[in-house]
Amino acid sequence: MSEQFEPVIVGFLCNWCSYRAADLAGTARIKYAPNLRPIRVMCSGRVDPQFVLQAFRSGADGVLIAGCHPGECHYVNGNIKALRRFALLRKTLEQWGIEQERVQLLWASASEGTILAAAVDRMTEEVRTLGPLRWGEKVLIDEAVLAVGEEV
Amino acid sequence: MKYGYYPGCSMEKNARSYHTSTMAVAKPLGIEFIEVDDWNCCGATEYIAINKIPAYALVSRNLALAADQNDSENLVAPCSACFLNLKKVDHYLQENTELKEKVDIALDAGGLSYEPGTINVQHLLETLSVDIGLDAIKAQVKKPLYNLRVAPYYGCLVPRPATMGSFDDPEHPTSMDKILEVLGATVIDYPLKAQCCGGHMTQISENTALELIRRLLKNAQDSEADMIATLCPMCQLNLDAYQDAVNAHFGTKFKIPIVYFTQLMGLAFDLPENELGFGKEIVSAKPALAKITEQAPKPKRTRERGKKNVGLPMPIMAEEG
Amino acid sequence: MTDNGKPKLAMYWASSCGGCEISVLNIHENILTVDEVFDIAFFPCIADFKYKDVHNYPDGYIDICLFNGAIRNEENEEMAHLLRKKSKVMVAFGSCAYEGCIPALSNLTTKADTFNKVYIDNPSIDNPDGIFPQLVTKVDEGDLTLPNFYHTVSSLDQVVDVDYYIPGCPPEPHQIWAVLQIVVAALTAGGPLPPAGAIIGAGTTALCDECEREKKEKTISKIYRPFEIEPDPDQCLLEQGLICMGIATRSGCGALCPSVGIGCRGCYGPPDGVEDQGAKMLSAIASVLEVGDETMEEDHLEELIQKAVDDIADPAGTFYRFSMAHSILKRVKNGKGAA
Amino acid sequence: MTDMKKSPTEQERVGVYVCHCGSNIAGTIDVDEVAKFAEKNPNVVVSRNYEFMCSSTGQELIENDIKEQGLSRIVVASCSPHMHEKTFREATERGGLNPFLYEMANIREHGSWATNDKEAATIKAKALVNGAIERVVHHAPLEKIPVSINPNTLIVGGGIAGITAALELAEAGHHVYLVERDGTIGGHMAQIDKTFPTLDCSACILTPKMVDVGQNDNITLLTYSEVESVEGYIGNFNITVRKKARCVIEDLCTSCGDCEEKCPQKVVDNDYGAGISTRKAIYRSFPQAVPGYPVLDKENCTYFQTGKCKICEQVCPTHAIDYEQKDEMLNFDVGNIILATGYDLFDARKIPQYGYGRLPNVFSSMEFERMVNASGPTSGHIVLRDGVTHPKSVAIVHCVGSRDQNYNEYCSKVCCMYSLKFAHLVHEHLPGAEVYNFYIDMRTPGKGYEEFYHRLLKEGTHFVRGRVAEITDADRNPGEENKLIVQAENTLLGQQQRTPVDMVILSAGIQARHDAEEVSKLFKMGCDYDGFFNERHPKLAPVATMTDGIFIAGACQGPKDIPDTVAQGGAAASQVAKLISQGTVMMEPVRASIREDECSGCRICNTLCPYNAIEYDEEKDVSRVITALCQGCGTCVAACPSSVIDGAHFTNTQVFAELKGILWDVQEEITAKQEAI
Repeated sequence: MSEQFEPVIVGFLCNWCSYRAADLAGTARIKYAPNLRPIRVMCSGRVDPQFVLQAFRSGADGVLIAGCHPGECHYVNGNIKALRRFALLRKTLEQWGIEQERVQLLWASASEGTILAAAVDRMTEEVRTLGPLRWGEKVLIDEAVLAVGEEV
Repeated sequence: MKYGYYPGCSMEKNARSYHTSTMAVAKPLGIEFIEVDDWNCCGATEYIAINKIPAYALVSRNLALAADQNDSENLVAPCSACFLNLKKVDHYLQENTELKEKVDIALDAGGLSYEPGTINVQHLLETLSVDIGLDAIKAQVKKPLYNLRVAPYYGCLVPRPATMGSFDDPEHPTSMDKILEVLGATVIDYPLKAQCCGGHMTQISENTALELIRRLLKNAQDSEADMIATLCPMCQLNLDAYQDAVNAHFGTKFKIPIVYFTQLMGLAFDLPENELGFGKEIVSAKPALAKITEQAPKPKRTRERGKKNVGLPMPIMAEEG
Repeated sequence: MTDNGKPKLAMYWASSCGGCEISVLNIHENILTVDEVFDIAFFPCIADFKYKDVHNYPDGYIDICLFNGAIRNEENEEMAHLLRKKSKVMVAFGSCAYEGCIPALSNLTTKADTFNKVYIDNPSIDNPDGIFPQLVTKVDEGDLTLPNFYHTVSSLDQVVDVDYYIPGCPPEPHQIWAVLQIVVAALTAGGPLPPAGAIIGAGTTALCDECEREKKEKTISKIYRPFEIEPDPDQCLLEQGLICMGIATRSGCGALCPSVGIGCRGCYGPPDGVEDQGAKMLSAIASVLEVGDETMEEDHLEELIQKAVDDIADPAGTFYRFSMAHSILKRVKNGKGAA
Repeated sequence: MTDMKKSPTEQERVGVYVCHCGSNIAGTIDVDEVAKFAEKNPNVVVSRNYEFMCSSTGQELIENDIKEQGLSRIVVASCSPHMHEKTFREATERGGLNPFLYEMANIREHGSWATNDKEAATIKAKALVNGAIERVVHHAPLEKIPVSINPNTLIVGGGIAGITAALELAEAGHHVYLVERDGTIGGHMAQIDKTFPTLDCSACILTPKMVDVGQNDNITLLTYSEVESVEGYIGNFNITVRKKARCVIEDLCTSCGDCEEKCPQKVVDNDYGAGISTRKAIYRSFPQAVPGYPVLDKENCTYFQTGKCKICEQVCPTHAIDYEQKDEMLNFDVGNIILATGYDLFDARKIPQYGYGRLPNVFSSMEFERMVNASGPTSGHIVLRDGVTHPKSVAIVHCVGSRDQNYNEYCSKVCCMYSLKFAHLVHEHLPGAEVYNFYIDMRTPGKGYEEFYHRLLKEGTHFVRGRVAEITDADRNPGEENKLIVQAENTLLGQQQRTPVDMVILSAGIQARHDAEEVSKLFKMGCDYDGFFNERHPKLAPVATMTDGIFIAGACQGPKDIPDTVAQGGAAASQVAKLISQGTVMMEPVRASIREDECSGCRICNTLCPYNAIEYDEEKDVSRVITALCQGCGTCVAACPSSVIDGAHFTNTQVFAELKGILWDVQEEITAKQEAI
C-alpha cells in the first residue's frame, strides 16, 4: 500500500439494515475505503461495549457501529439502546483520550449503500488524520520507554 | 430589531420613494435599519455574467463591510437585483473554494476579508413578511385600504432560485399578497406576478422589453387592478416609465399606477404623506388611491365560479402552514 | 530465627492503604488461631522484618503470601517477584492486588500529570523551585536512590503468576477467615485447596443476589448523584436513579453499602464471565435509561440521550473505580490524560 | 472470564474454501494467496480456492472433505451470507455436520466489489477469512426451532389486491380476516370508469369479486375498521382491530337506502367522489358497496352537530340506526399477514404553477375519472367546472408529481396509459374536441399497451413531447381569451408552445400512503426511501418482507397497474398458502438464553425486550427467556451486567474471537514492535 497511514476500522453492522447497505454498496459497485473490516451482528443493540473496547485493545484505529434508522429497527428499538450505550461509551472513551472520531455511530438503511460508503470514506479520512491508535502497542511501548527511569 | 441595510444605487435616485417609505414603515414596526457604511454598486444584473471574478469581488466587498461593521448578521436589500447578487455571491463563495480564493485576494488588496455564510442576506419582503410577521403589520394598520384592487407583482428575482432556499414559492409567491390583505386592500390573483419585467432589455432590445411589459400591464388591467404593487426599483421603473412607450407601440391605453408595497403599507399605517413619496411615480396613483373607502367591501370571491346550483365543487385548498 | 515447623505466612503491602492489614486483624480472636497455626515470616505492618530477611529465605520457604496493594513503582514490582519466588501460594489479597483499585485510577492520567498534581499544583504543597523526586540524588554521603515511579499501575497478576484472588476493598473479615480456615485445613489436615486461579472469599454471581432491597423492572428516567436525593429505604437504588454497581459486581460482602443506602462501588470486581466490569455496567445502565424512543426525530433523539448521559459525572472513574488495571484498555492513551 | 476460557480451539479441524466467483472475486482479490494464508492458521486442515463454490461441484468439495478429511468446521469465503449462507449450510449438513458449524466470509460485496485496490482487497479478504476461522472454532451445533402456523390470515386493505388475495385463500379453504378502513371494499378500482387498454368497465369486473368476498363464509369482512395492534411472530400473530362505530346495526340493516335518500345533509365527497361529487351524511360510497350497510359520518351529521334531526332513525324501517353505537375492539389470532394498503394520488395543489385549486377548469385525474363515470356527478358527461359547458379542447398533462426531483423522482408507471385512456374517452364523449397530451416520454410497456397508444395516434390526439412549464389564464395573444393556456416547450419542434384549451387534466402520479410510515412501524417492517413498503428482495422475493409471516401486495410496494396488482395479490396468497400447508416452519435458532444458576435477578434485562420474551421468576429470583418469543436481536445479551445471557450463534466468545481474527495483521505489527523493545 501507499506510504500514508492506512487506518484499520472495525465495523459492527446490523444484519438487517447496515450490513445489507454494505452489500448494496458492493452490488452497485460503489467504491469506498477498504479500511473497514465488518463484523455482522443481528442488531446494533447486540453491540456490547466490551466489543468496542476489545477492538481498540486489539489494535483497531477506529470502530464504526451501524444500525437501522430510528423507527426502522428490525427489532423495533434495539438501535435506540445502541444509541444510548454509544453516547455513554463515547463520553467514557474520551476520558481514556480516545477521540470522538474514532468511535462513530451510523444509521444506514438497507437501501442506503451510498450513505454507508460515504460514511466509511469520511471516517477513514478522519481517523487517518488522527493517526494510529494501535492500543496494545502504546500501553507496552510507553511503559517500556517510561520505565527506563526517565525524568518527568 | 437591528438590520444591516444595503440601499443600492437606485434607492438614492429613481426609487427614492421606495427608500423613504421603507424607512417610514420601519419605525412603527420597531425595525432599525443601519446602512452599510461606504457600500458600493452591486454590479446590477449583467455584470456578474460578463466578468465573473471582479463582479464577485465587487459584491463581496459589500458583504465584507457589512460583516465588519456587524451591527446585525442580517443584511436587508430592498432592490431585487441587489438582493439576488448579494445572496448569490455569498452562496457560491461557500460552494466554490477556488472562486473564494480568488475573491479573497481581491478583498485582501483592500484590506478586507469575508467568511461566506456570516451574513444572512434578506430581501425587504422577507424581513417584513417572515421576521416581522403579519400580526405585527396588522397591528399598525390605522387606515385600511378598503376597495383598492392591487395586483401584487414580485418580478422574477426575489423568490428565485429556490435552490438557494427561498422564503416563498418560486413559481407562485404569496407573501406580498398576504401583507396587502392585512392592509385591507383587495388583492387580485395576478397570474404573471413572478414573471420578468424586461430588466435592462429596455436598453438592449426594446421590443422584447415592451412586449414583456405589455403582458404584465394587460393582465393587471384584465383583472381590473387599480394599481400594481412592486418590490423592486427596476420593475417599478420599467412598468411605470415605459407605459407610454408600450401604449405607443401597441396602440394600447394602459394607465396603471405602479407603486411600492411599502408606500401602501405607509398609507395604511397613516404615516405622513411626504415620507411615502406618492407623486413621484409617472402614472399618477392619485385617482386609484381615491377609490379607497372607509367601508370594507362585501367579502366576495376574486373570480366567479360558474352558477352555484349546477357547478362542480372546487378542490379545497389546504390552509397555509 | 529458628524454624518451628509451623507453616510460614507472609503479608506484604505494595501500593496500598493498609486497610487490608486492618481487615486481617479484624478477624478478632481468630487472629490467635492464625498465630497458633502459622509462623509469621514477613509482615511489615505488624512485625519488624527487613527485605534482606526475605532474600535470605530459600525459594518456596513461605507457604502462603497474602500480597496486597497494586504495582505502582519499581519497588512494588521487585517485591512481587521476590515474594513470588519465596512463596508456595501467592494470593492477590484485596482489590489493589487483584485489579488495581484506587491507585489504578491514576491510569486515567499520565505520570507527568500525577507528579504535577502531587508536587506542584496542590494547595498543601510549598515547592517554589518545582522540585520533583529524582531516581538518583547526589549528596555528600553518596547517591540517594528512589524506585522508579511507573507510568501505569498494574495488578499483581500482570507482573507475576497468582494462585488465588481475594477481592474486596478491603476483603470482609469473615471471608478472610473462611479462606484461612481452608488453607489451614489444607496445611494441617491435608484438606483440598481450591483450583488454581480461583477467586476465593467471594460469591460467583452479582451482588443483587444478596442485596435485600426490593427489585422491580428497571427503567431509569434520570441519574442522580448521591447528595441529590433521599433514597427510598427499601427499593433498589439503581431504580431510583442512583448509580449502584451491584448489578455488575461480585457478591461476597453481603451488600454492605446498599444496605445503608449507598450504591455499591464495585470493590469486589466483576462476577464470573465478565471481561470488563466498567463496560458491562455502562452497557446495562445506558440500556435502561428511559429517554427517547423510536418515534422521535433522529437529531432530537440524539440530543435528548446525550443530555441524559451527561448527568453521569466521570463515568470512567465511576464504572472502573476498582477494576481499571484489569480493564480491557487498562490506561489512558499516552499524553492524552483526561483533564 | 469463564466465557472466554471455553475455547475448544486446538481440537477443531477447519476447512476453508475461497470462491473466485468467476472474476467477480478473483479479478480483484488474490484468492490463491488468501487460501495459502488461511492454511497457516493452526486450526485449518484444508484450504482450497475454487471457481464457483455455489456450484454443485463446489458444494461437493465441502461434503467430500468433511467425510474424507474429518473436518469439524467449515468456512466459505465468497459472497454475502444473505446470498448463499443457506446454500453452504445445507452443503455442510449433507457432509454430515451440523449446519451451524459453518461460517461465511463476505469477500465479494464487502471486498472485491467495494474497491479497485487489489492489494488492499486481498488484505481485507485475509482479515475477514481469518476472522471467520477464529470465530467458527467457537461455534456450537444448533437445532432449528419448529413453529406451528395458525391457518388464519389477516389481510389489510380491501382494494383489488386485498380482494384477490382474500378470495384465493378463502377458496383454498383457509379463513381470512379482511380489514378495510373505509365503509366498503373496492378501493381505487371502484372509482375508476374504464380500465386500460381493454376499456372494459372497471365496476363491471370488480363488483362480482366484491360480492364473492361478502358472501364467502371463509372471509370475516371487517369494514370501517383499522388494525390497532399486532403482537407475536410468524405463525402466531395476535391482532387487535378497532371496528369503528358506523351507527348502523348491521344485523338489522337491509341496505334499503332510505336513510341515505332522506338524509337532509349534503356533503362534498372527498374520498370516493374525489371532491367532485356530493354524498349524504349517512351514506354508502356507491350503490354496489360491500357490505351494503351505510356509514354515519358524525362530523357532518346534523344530529351529532346540533342534537336535532334524527330523520334517518325515523325513516329506517328496521330501526337499524343506533346513535349510541361505540367503537368495538376485536381480538383474534392469525398465522400470516398480507398488507395491501394501496396508494395515495399525488396532490396536484403542490405544483402551484399548474393552477389546480385556483383555476376552476384544471381537473385532477381522479376528478375526471369520476366525471366521465356514468355513475358520477355528471352521469358521465364531460363538462367544465360550471357543470354545463362541454370543453372543445382538452389538455392532458402527464407526469404530474412524477419524474420530477421537486416531488417524486420515480415514474408512476400507470399515468401514461390512463392519460391515453382519458384522451380516448374525450374523443368518445366529445367528438370533434381537440385533445392534447403533454408527455415527457411515452411509457407503454405491457400487453396491448403500445397498440393502444397507436390507436390513439389514429384517433387524432395531439401528442406534444414536453414537460408543461405552467398553466395560466393570463391571455397574451389573440385567441387566448378566457382559455387556459398550457405553456410548454415542444421538444420535438424545439420551440415554446402556448396551447389555449378549455379544460386541463393533471395526470397525478402514485405515491405511498400518507400513513405508510406508521403502518410499517405497527407491523414492524420497513419502508423504502419513497415511503413504499420494502420487499424482501426486489427480484426474487417481491411480495415477502424482512419480517417472516408478513407479505405485501399491490401499490403499497410501489406504483402498479391493475394486472400487476392482481398478480401480486395472488402471489402473496400462495406464499401464505404454502406456509399454511407446511403447518410448521423452522425458525433460526439464533436465540438468547439465561444461565439461571448464575443470574443475580437484577432485572436489568426485563424491560429491554421489544417482544416481552423475558419473564421474571419471583420464586427463584431469576429472569428467564421465553424462547418462542425471542427474535434473537441480542440487546439483552449486550446489556446483561453479569454476562449470564448467551446469544446463540453470536456469543461474546465468538465475537471476541472474530474480532481478534480480523485484526491479525495489526496484532502482528504490534507484537513485532513490542519485541523490538
